Amino acid sequence: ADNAPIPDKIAPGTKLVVGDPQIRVALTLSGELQKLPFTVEWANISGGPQTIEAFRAKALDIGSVADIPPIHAQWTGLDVKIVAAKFRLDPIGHPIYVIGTAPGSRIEKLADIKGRKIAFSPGQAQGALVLRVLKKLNLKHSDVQLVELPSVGDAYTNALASKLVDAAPIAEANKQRYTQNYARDGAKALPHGLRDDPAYLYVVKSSLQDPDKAAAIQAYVKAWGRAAKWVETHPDEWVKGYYVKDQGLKEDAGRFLIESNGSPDVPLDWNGAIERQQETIDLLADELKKPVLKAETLFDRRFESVAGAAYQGE
Amino acid sequence: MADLSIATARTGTGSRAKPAGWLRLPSRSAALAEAGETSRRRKRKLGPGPVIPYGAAIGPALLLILWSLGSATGFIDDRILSAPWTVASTGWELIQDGRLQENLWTSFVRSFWGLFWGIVAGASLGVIAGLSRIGEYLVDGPIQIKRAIPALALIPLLMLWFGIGEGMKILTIALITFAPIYIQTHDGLRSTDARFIELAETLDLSNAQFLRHVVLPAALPGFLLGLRFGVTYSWLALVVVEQVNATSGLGYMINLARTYGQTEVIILCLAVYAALGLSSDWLVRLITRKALPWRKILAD
Amino acid sequence: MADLSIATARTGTGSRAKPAGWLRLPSRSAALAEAGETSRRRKRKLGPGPVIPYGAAIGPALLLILWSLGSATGFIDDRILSAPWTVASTGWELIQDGRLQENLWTSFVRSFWGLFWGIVAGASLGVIAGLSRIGEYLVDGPIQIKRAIPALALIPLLMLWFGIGEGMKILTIALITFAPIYIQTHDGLRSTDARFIELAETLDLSNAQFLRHVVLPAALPGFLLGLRFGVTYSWLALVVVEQVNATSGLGYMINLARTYGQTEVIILCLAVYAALGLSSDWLVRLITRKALPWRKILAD
Amino acid sequence: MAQDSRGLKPEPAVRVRGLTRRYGERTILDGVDLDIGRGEFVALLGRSGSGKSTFLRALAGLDHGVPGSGRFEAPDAVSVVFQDARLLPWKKVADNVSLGLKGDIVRERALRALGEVELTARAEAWPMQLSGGEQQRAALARSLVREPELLLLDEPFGALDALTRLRMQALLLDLCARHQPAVLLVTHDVDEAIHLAQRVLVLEQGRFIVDLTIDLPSAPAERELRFAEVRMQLLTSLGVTEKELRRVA
Amino acid sequence: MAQDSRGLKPEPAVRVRGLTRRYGERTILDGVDLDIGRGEFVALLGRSGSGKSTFLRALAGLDHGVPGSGRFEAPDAVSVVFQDARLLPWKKVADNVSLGLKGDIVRERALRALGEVELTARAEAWPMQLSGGEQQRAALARSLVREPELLLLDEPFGALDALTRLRMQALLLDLCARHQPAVLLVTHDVDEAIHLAQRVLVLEQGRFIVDLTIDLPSAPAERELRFAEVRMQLLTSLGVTEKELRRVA
Ligand SMILES: Nc1ncnc2c1ncn2[C@@H]1O[C@H](COP(=O)(O)OP(=O)(O)OP(=O)(O)O)[C@@H](O)[C@H]1O
Ligand SMILES: Nc1ncnc2c1ncn2[C@@H]1O[C@H](COP(=O)(O)OP(=O)(O)OP(=O)(O)O)[C@@H](O)[C@H]1O
Ligand SMILES: [Mg+2]
Ligand SMILES: [Mg+2]
Repeated sequence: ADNAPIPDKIAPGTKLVVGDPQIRVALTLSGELQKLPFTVEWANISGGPQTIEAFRAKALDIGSVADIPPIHAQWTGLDVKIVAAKFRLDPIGHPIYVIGTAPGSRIEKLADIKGRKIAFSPGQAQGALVLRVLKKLNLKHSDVQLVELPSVGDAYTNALASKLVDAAPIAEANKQRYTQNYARDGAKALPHGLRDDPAYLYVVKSSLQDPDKAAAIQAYVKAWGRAAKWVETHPDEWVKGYYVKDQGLKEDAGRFLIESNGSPDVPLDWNGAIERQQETIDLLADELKKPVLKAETLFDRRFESVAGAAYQGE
Repeated sequence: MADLSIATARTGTGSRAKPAGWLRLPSRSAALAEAGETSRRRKRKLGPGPVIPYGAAIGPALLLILWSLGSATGFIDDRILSAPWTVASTGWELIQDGRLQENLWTSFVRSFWGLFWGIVAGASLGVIAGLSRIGEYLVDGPIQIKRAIPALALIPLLMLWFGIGEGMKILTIALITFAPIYIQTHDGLRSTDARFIELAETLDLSNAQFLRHVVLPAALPGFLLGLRFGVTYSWLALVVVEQVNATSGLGYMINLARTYGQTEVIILCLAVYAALGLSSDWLVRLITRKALPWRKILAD
Repeated sequence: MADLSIATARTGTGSRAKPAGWLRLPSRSAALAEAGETSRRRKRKLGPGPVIPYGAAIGPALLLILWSLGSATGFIDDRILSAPWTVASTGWELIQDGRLQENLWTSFVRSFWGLFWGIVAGASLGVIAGLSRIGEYLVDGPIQIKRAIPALALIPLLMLWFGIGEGMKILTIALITFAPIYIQTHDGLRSTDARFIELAETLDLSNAQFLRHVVLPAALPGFLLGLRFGVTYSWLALVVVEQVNATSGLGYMINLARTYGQTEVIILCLAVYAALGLSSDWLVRLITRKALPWRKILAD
Repeated sequence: MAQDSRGLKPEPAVRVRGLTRRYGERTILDGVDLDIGRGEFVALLGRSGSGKSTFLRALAGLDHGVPGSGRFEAPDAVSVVFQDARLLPWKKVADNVSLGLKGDIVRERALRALGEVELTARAEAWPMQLSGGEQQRAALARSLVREPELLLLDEPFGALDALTRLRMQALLLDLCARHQPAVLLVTHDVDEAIHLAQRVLVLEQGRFIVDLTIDLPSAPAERELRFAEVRMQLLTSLGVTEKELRRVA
Repeated sequence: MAQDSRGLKPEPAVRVRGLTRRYGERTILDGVDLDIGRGEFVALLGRSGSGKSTFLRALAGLDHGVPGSGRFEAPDAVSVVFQDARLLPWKKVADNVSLGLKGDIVRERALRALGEVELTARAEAWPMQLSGGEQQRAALARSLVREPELLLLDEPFGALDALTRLRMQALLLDLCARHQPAVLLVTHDVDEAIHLAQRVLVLEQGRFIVDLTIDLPSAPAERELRFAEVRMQLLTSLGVTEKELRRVA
């Protein structure tokens, strides 16, 4: 059944619970929302642990995450499939994370983190990034001091600001404020030069086995692709409608975020993505002593071109 | 018999050979006269001393002053703890936006219903466990277990059983608030003076009457103390509850502000929390004073 | 005078024209004889009924049985709530690893010291606020504010002021545990019966004696109830505290297991929590019973 | 005052056989036997700490957990005035009196009872606002309003002045005449015991060392003589010596 | 028993002028004046609810918050026996008695005092394990062990049997003879008041309607006569009517 074509027919009354708050706003603003051929119920659930918990509780059909959660989900016995992937056109120039350094830590370049205290949260994307940075710098764990801290909210910028750690990955959402506040004290935001841009939609496999749901998911992925396009082409509406109105940011902060996001890349072909995902799996499996997964199995390639085609307006 | 010389001996002075001379000592009596009304009683030596009007505001006011001073002198880094005026202006903006009221209202409704069900469940389970041994054996252990388990860790289970909607949020708040109310009610019941139970037995009260007239009033002070905890927890629970599938509410606001590192919004939310906590606690204390007019205690 | 016929009228029967006939009615007296010891008192009508040995284990045991049944029949999804045997075998593995004991011990030490300082601070602030109006005005407001602010939100500030070492963890636990102890002690003091305060005044007790002999014993039941909360919170606080720069501890274990979705480890941790919560609560109740021999209450 | 229907009743209201009660090592009641007939008024005297309240509590079935043995039968409709007033502090006086009353004119009955103990004005006060004697009277009202088969009174007049005491005694006698309950009255006032009761018991060392039927003649002179005699007798049995007796008399 | 040193003392121990106390609308004390000399023993009679305890509490400085006016002077070393025994339930009897005592043989003094009220055997009991009379005696011991300048006793013998009562009265008189405190004794027992006190007051409607110096002649016959007279006088002032008086006598 895994290879059977995705059905097209959506029975009336089909309902999807979607944990993708950003796209909800985009679809609302672009007026796509009414056109969805199924009932959508929005859930404000995103991020790894929460979506996995919600999948388990059968409270969610589609989750929006980065590259790590699908791997963890598989490892904990939850069969999930990625149904859409989005990247950034210039991933190195528009990273999601930067390595923030503490004021007065005198870390000038990435290599200076050797021997310093680095915030580390195993199991989160930020944690994986730290591991990949270490690997890139050819450093062993023992070459730095990993300080375990979960990256919730502003925990990392706080830890940096109060000099409890010397370096920590901080999200683009925090970068502007952080440098504004602490650059004068010598704090920096260093690019790590790695790709950290995957954004996936993933679903529980059992949802795909329900033909109505599978068809609805396909319809959603299409809308998702169009929404990405809309966001790209309507930056002003997006800043006002999402960042300012929905998230309560100042307009300039919203603009900064749009800038730093760069342009999206919704590929028609997942080969590169699968390859990079495999690298991540290998690194984590080694690190956490887990079985190596085949990245291939994480993706439902029937959906490979669905989002890309929609994005390109086909 | 009635016309014996009883009525004549009107005051103490009449029956004494020599009336006390002190009223005629000018200095002494003057001193007494001056002291007047105030000197007529001993000062209370023990106990907390007299009530100062609005005294309860002193502590919070002092905190506010320290905070302002610290911010004004730069002693408090405003990147970590925004200045009160920054917070106030942020608050003003958010109010003009309508966002603060909206979020507060959502949260208030959640807290209210959560607390409501928490009270209902806590009080009734407390009564069940307090009044029947079997009830206690069945109820008390599981409640202690529930109480010992971190709320955050319970959320996955609650999501499983009750979905991710409003119902689950209210249920979680109820679960968090009900524990102190249960414990206090239960303890209040069990601490009922045995003398009153004896009395109830000799008055041949039915179980319902016993409950209503003896045990519940006896447990009321404890219940009200539990309510003080419960009310605060109903606010605190928002932070936990509004992490899950919420798009508004105070807890959502604080969580969102944390992801964007909006210090002044975080501090504003904390200030709102403080205000809510203080005022709801004050309200419960007021209720306590009104509800227990029969007590004569140190606090009075 | 002493040899009047007093001593002769020994029992009630002697002074009555016709002694009660009931002893001679065979059926009646037989019934009484049979009933023997047990019939000689009325059954207690009100109150919780007789104590059943190990009755307190009924509730938890029932939970365990339900859990086992649910898991065995597949009614409970074991990806969400692992079966008891899975949890037990996971526990066994972790014990053989030594990980469980290690983490437990780390957490125990943290909880212990946190609780210790929480008790010290809660009880002394409670006494200060309870016994002096000024103390109350200064102390009570800020404490209510602290209590109203989510612990999670406080952590950044605490990290800033006290670093991320052991000290900050213990401090946070202390801050979390001290609130209920403070409130209960304070309330206990303030609820001291005014009659005993009058007594203390007429006995001319010094403030220290008043505190030691009157007010503290009066507040003891409240304090011990607060301790029941405090003890549980000292365990719960671990989840919050061990998020920060911890590499061992029960809270760390559970947080880690959550990020990795290791359900059976989570459930194991919760089981440990339940066991800790139940046993420490039981311990405090035991202490309460021992510490208050002078009470005669419904619970007895 | 003595009712002569006594002795004809086939079954007593209260039957006690071999009642024993111990607190720790101390045996307070040591195999006590007692019958109280229906409508009989018995007074119980005894030294402080001799076990009068313990006996009353046993009869009321309140001494759960106190070790001991023996049998007794007592009616179910018992009403007790405790040695302490034992008003529920959270109920106004009138509500304390009406507590547990059945029927529809509960409040009226409570207020009438309060009127009889001269507390109408304090009906809406909290118990802690009453004087000692007022509390005692409220407790008395609560007990009398119930019309029980057995009335157990533990020093119900101890905190009352002479006049109020006389009135309350009259009230009690009046109630007894109307409803004919069996009464066991603990008192420290020997005169009161003789005046009120048909029989006086003295408890000492766990036993009734005196069980005296009061049969005062009706002729005033003889009556006074006999009264003094009985009084002397009881006082002696309470341990009051000749010298002390002189002061008492 | 009357000491004739009275009247020579230049300054009384207690001076009360125009003392008024109100509860709500009701005026309980209505401009009361009173002097009690050092070493003087005054008994206070009055109807239940007439304000005796209110007066005592005012003298002891315990009526904070009760509205009223007037002035009084009383010594600082006051000792009170409350109408309720008011033992701290969390302290054993001996500790209740020794509470607040200064000096180093505190415990011995407490035990001796307990011995004097015949409670040695109950020294290690909890207050709730005492009988009513035992509680009252423990409270008495606690008060007497303090040797105050002013002793305020609110019905301290109300729950005691005849014998124990006589002994406690003797104990009190003995203590008074030794330490010469001013004593104000509230009692409902008119005989007791006459026997113990040098002066008897009757409180009624907020005023002392009687202030009677007890001057019994020493010749037995005259004494008895005068005693009966005083007794009658006091009872009448308490409102006991002729008919009732007959029963009392
Ligand atoms: N719960 C208890 N534990 C131990 N001893 C007790 C308890 N209750 C009463 N006693 C003791 O038993 C004895 C009898 O007590 P009880 O109350 O029956 O005396 P009583 O005759 O009513 O005396 P009183 O006239 O003083 O009220 C007393 O010595 C008392 O100390
Ligand atoms: N706290 C109070 N509030 C209102 N009224 C009160 C309060 N305390 C006492 N009273 C009333 O004041 C009156 C006098 O009370 P007090 O206790 O002085 O009487 P007493 O003379 O001692 O009577 P008794 O002999 O019954 O003890 C009583 O009627 C009582 O009801
Ligand atoms: Mg008694
Ligand atoms: Mg009084």
